[in-house]
Amino acid sequence: AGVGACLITKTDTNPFFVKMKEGATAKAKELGVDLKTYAGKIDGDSESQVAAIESCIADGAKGILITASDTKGIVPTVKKARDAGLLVIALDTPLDPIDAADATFATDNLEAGKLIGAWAAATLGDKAKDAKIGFLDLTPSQPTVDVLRDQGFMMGYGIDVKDPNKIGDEDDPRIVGHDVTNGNEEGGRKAMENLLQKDNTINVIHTINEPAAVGAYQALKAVGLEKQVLIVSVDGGCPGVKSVTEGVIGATSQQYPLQMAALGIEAIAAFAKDGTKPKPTEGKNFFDTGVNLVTDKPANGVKSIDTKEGLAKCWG
Amino acid sequence: MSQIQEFEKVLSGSDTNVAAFEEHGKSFVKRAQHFLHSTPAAVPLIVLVLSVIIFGIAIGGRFFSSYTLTLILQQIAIVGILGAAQTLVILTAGIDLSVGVIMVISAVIMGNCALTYGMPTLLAVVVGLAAGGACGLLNGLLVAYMKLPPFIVTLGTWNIVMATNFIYSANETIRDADVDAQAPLLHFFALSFRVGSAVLTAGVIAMVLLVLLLWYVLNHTAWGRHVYAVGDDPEAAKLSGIQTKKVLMAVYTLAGLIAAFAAWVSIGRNGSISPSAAVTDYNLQAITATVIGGISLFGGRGSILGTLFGAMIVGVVSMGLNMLGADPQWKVLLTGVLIIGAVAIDQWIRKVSV
Amino acid sequence: MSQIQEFEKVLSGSDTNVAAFEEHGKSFVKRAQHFLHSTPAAVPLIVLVLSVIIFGIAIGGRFFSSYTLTLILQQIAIVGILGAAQTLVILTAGIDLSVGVIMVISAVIMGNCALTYGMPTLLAVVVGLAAGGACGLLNGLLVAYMKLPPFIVTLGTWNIVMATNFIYSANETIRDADVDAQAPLLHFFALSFRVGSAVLTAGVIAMVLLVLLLWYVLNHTAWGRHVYAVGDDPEAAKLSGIQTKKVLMAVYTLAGLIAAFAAWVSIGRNGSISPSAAVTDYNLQAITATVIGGISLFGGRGSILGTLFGAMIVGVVSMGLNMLGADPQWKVLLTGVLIIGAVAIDQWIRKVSV
Amino acid sequence: MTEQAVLTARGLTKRYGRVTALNNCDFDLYPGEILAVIGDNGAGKSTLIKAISGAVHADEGVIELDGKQVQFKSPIEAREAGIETVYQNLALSPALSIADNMFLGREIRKPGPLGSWFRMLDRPAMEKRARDKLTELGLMTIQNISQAVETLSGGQRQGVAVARAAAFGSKVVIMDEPTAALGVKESRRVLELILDVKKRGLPIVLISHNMPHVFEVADRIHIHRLGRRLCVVDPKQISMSDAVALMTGAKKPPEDALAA
Amino acid sequence: MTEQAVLTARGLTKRYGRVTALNNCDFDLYPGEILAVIGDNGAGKSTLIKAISGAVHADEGVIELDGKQVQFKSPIEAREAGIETVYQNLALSPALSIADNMFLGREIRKPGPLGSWFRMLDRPAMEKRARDKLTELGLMTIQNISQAVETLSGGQRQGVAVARAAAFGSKVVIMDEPTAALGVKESRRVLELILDVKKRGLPIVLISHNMPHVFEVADRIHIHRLGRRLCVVDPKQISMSDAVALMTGAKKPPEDALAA
Ligand SMILES: Nc1ncnc2c1ncn2[C@@H]1O[C@H](COP(=O)(O)OP(=O)(O)OP(=O)(O)O)[C@@H](O)[C@H]1O
Ligand SMILES: Nc1ncnc2c1ncn2[C@@H]1O[C@H](COP(=O)(O)OP(=O)(O)OP(=O)(O)O)[C@@H](O)[C@H]1O
Ligand SMILES: OC[C@H]1O[C@](O)(CO)[C@@H](O)[C@@H]1O
Ligand SMILES: [Mg+2]
Ligand SMILES: [Mg+2]
Repeated sequence: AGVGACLITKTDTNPFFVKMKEGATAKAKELGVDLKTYAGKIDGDSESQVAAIESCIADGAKGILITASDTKGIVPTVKKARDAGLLVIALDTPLDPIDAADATFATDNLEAGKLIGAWAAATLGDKAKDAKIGFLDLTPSQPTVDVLRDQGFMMGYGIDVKDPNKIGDEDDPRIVGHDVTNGNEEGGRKAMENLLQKDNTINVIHTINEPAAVGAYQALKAVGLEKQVLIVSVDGGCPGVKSVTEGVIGATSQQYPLQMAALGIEAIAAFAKDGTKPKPTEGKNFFDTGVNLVTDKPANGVKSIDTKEGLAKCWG
Repeated sequence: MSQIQEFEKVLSGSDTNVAAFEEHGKSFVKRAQHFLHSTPAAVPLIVLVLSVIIFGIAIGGRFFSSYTLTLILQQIAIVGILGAAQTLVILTAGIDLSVGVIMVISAVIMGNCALTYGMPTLLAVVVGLAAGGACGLLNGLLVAYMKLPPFIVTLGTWNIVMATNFIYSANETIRDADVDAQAPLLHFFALSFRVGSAVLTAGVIAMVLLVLLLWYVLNHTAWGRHVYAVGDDPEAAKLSGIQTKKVLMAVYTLAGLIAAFAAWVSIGRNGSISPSAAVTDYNLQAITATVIGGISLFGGRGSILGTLFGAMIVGVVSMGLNMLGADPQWKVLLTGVLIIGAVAIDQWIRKVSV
Repeated sequence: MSQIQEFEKVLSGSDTNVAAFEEHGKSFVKRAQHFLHSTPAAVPLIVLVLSVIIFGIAIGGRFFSSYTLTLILQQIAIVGILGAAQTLVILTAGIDLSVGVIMVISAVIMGNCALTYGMPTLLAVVVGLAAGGACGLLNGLLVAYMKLPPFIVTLGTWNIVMATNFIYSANETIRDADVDAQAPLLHFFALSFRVGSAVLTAGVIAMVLLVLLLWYVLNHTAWGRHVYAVGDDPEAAKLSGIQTKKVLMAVYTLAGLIAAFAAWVSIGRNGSISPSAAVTDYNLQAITATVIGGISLFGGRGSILGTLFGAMIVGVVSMGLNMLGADPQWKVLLTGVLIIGAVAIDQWIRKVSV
Repeated sequence: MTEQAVLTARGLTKRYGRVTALNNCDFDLYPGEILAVIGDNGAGKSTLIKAISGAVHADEGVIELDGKQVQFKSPIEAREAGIETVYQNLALSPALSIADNMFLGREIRKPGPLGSWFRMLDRPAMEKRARDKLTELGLMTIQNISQAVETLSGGQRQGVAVARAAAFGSKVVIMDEPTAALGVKESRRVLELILDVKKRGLPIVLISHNMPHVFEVADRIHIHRLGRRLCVVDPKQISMSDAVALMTGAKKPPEDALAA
Repeated sequence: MTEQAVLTARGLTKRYGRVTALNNCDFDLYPGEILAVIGDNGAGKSTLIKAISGAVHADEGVIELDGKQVQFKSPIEAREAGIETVYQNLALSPALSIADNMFLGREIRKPGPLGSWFRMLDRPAMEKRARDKLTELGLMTIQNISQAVETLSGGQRQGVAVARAAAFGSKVVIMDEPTAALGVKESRRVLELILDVKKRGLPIVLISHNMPHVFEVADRIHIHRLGRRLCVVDPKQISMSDAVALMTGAKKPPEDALAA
């Protein structure tokens, strides 16, 4: 038999993970790696991921690629896998602590957040001082991606984040509130409706990802407030970029899941061959797969690409 | 043939009047009790009115704005329709864990038929409805003919339909703008009407009409009575000549069909068609509405109007808490307290009335 | 006093033998039927053995490795224990949607008591168990004394406990290494034993012992019989002198306590203590195990051993599909088919046996 | 008897697990007669009539209605063939009203389009007919015809079930202990009703433990013992004491009893 | 009568919604007697004994046991006070075995530590006593004492319920139509059993629609009509016909009947 490998994603409903799986499957075929895929039922379902890791060990796999739902909670199970001699690589979402995995291939999520935060502030100009901002976050357990993007947005926008490892300890009066979306549309819609009920003069929305942004937009449209609000997001999937073209989303930080997956498979193949482990990007504690801000309304001092280029690079 | 026994001969002179105990006090309270007892939907209605009043006082005029009140209706339209489907099933002492995913897959099918395969939209809707009905039929066959427990059957079909949904759709969301451009009829239930200062969507109206229709069917047709009888005591129903299997088949199929109808309404509400809506726990919400509405999980008791009120109670409470600015977790906590509270009041009123 | 009626006088000469119909054919099939009929746990056991054999053939030797088989046991330990709690409740014709979150909050409490408040670990465990028991007690009070439907009560407490869990813990995960350093006793159930080439954890052994203990209590003590009687026909149970309220109270409290015990086992399994485990649908898994194990959702019927086998069936099937490399969605689909299939076989065997 | 039987059964056998409830049992019902079936508790009487009326399936044996072999798969089929049964456990739906129960499965619809198109029930008509029927049977000790059956006393429920069978039977009426829970007055009414039904030309099977009643109304008595027909006797030619002695095993049946 | 009553009730009233099941009803039971309660269906007999035995709560009225006012909140309390009741709906748990049912709530535990520490049931002992009791009562037409009650015939179930009450009653035994579903032989046994219980000095309340039986065993007859006690009569001084006439309203009670 060839080299065994596992890909464990948070869900297999989010197009991001669907693409990641496609990328990994294609690369695995190319390199003759025998890939098995697993997924949680919903974002936040860590128990399924634990069981998946155990199955991979039982199955004699050489390595595991994982996007962890509970970035702290999964650590001991990851340790079991590493102790059993498997290479464990975190994709997209760093573990907490980040060195609990052998390597991390991910977007620089803090940077992704800073980009959209800075863009929003620059776009609003003078009005940025008295904006009403809502945050549509991920899950109650505040996994690393969630914290990095949320706090990154604040840094980019110019809000005092207090503890950068914690969402919700800020006291800036411009913040209307935080709510969780589970990273899907329905959750995005509910959370948006909740925030609107708190304050319907909201005019800036940070969303954890594009499915949540789509849900938020539906909620706004239903009450005719879609024009008043600036939505920013992270992902850069093809539908998301189209939404930027249409003005539904103002700007989005594009990430590259196919690359994460392909690199991950290659790393496992290499590790199986001679035990080499992947190296992080210079000056960072993870391998940065890159991020680009996509918008058709570039703002001063914030580097971005337009939607044409975004569409050329998009996934899904 | 032997003779009639001596002591039975006196019976010819016995009292032939209908027993007529004196009716006791006709006070207002007694009348109210009797009314509540004989009108199962009245209790959730009262709870509903009470919660509107309480939140109205706590929040003030903003809560009574037609905007807020109609928004609540819009928010519960889907759960209300699914709750109606659930009610039919629960009345037969069953449960349907699959209505939520049947709705999602039906929406995906309607969308794909209209947009990907380019069918005329009306045909696409019919295909979607048929798909939902077929899922329900499968549930019905397994429950009625294989005699499997409904909980397990629909837990099974829930998994099956959910997976089929993701595999079939490859998780591709159909965008709002595309639906609008190519198959606007799918957005039919987003149509909104202004009645005075209130804004009603076609979806909300459809929910209310559907519940009224089902109420009529359940209470004023033979089939409706059979649904109650089957849930009440299936053995007795069978012995007294009801075709229990056919009734069960019809109920589950109808539940699937209604779920598919909810799909059409949900496309109107969500704009886009997203397979990943399958992960939302619509079932639990529909069951909650049903049970808060006073439908007994043991079958045969309750009024479908109660389900409508049950859905509204949940909607009012969650909107009210939002407007009071409750933190998400505190909201979850209070929702829990309120679920229990609503049913406790219900039970209390019923007890008084016996 | 009048005389005894004439025709009754002959009775003195009547047959006083116990009616003794001839026993019909004692063929092997008949005996097997009788055995299956009178041994409710036998059917899930057979299904379990069949699934092990099928996957064994499909996967080959790897599946029979002691590592794999004991891993399955480790994976189901928590669901098995929660299933035992669920079984008690379902036997009384109730349902407990809150066992999963009770487990999570109990684990968080144990962790915080031991690590944050610096209590002796044993005391921390006791506090955690007490917390679980208290949640169960609340359910019991509401079900037994307020007479609220269990589904709604535990749906409510589920929300309440879940929110309390997040608010209380501020979502802070307690790390594996810290537990090991400061309160290793919390990891007690991670202890593993080698029996031949199989590796058993203390958690797995605890699950099996717990189920055996409960089996004894349910079948060989008065209280156990009362649990069955209450679920079977609560009105009859009450009239025949069972303190139904106390039985219900005890059952729900015990379910909470067992859930808290599952918490301790889960700390051993997961290493760290994570409040966000509350989103996992442990309840549905526990209910699935219970029902596949042949416990009737209408109460009063089934053996708790069946629940153990039910949990194992689910574990074997999902591990087997994993090892066959099934795609996650296909796995969900097949799980659905298998849930229905397992119960269909069960029903079929039962039918043959009547 | 040379007349052709309305309903016959031969060799019926029914086993429940290890219990043999019917053991190669025969049965004959002739036109226009009242056939009483008597026997100890657990002798298999209820199982016999359940087998005949489609409520359980015999493991072996054949049943003929009007000389044609029948095999009812459910009580509905038997009912459609004209066999109406009052089961020992009554078969009423507790939460439904008295009127709804009486018309279960054969509801009356409103005349005109309301009925044919909207399939609307004619509640007033059903309630009126139900009330008439109960009054006719003197069972109208009930205050409110739209009351749920679960609020009735045991005897009142029995009355509803009997009235239903009497009102709808067209070929055979079977009653499994119809007066067990009834008072003196109400029992009397049921007996009169049975005689009424007989006058309408319908044969009746009456299972009862009340010997005076059995001997008063029965034309023939089927004595059931240990799962089979022990013998058939003529109440005009046998004393109650002898019948009871046979039924309880205190006495052996005479050779010719089966021909009675 | 000058002797003090064991059980008395005064002014009991119980309403169900708009139905008044008990309407200012009185009741007296004297030591060692068999008191029959007769009345039409729906007259309120079952409600009366339910109110006395704690199964329902009267809206008004007082109950005294041995001259002390009591208020049973549940059947258990009545049972602990020595009042054992056979309810009309039997109160058996269908899925449990006959033996389990008979000992429900008063199980026998194994002797020694197995019983006291591990609280283990003594199944063999319970089954033996159950079998003895049923055999003694001649109700042992049952093949297997560990059979579930749901597999029994109606009459067999009745037998189990009666045997249970007779075996455990210590102060008063109440039976609501205990022979309604029983065969001739089995009814006879129950009557003998009632007389046995009386010999043990226990007073018995017997609700029955079977007049010959009532007149055979009763010391006094409480005639119930329209939710209240119409009168109490002495079976030795009144004919069955008169009792039936009173109970059904065909005749008015004599002035002095209440003193009987
Ligand atoms: N569903 C069942 N499962 C198992 N055994 C049964 C079932 N129904 C009846 N039996 C058994 O079959 C035998 C005959 O029962 P049946 O009810 O026909 O008696 P019966 O003559 O009607 O008695 P009764 O006069 O008490 O009503 C009994 O021994 C009973 O225990
Ligand atoms: N739970 C209840 N709800 C409503 N009405 C009831 C209830 N129980 C009894 N009743 C009514 O109370 C009256 C008396 O009923 P009860 O059962 O006491 O009569 P009974 O004398 O025992 O009759 P039977 O001889 O038929 O058993 C009846 O009219 C009955 O309909
Ligand atoms: O659900 C959160 C997840 O969603 C994504 O943004 C993709 O849509 C991921 O990068 C992130 O981990
Ligand atoms: Mg019978
Ligand atoms: Mg009664």
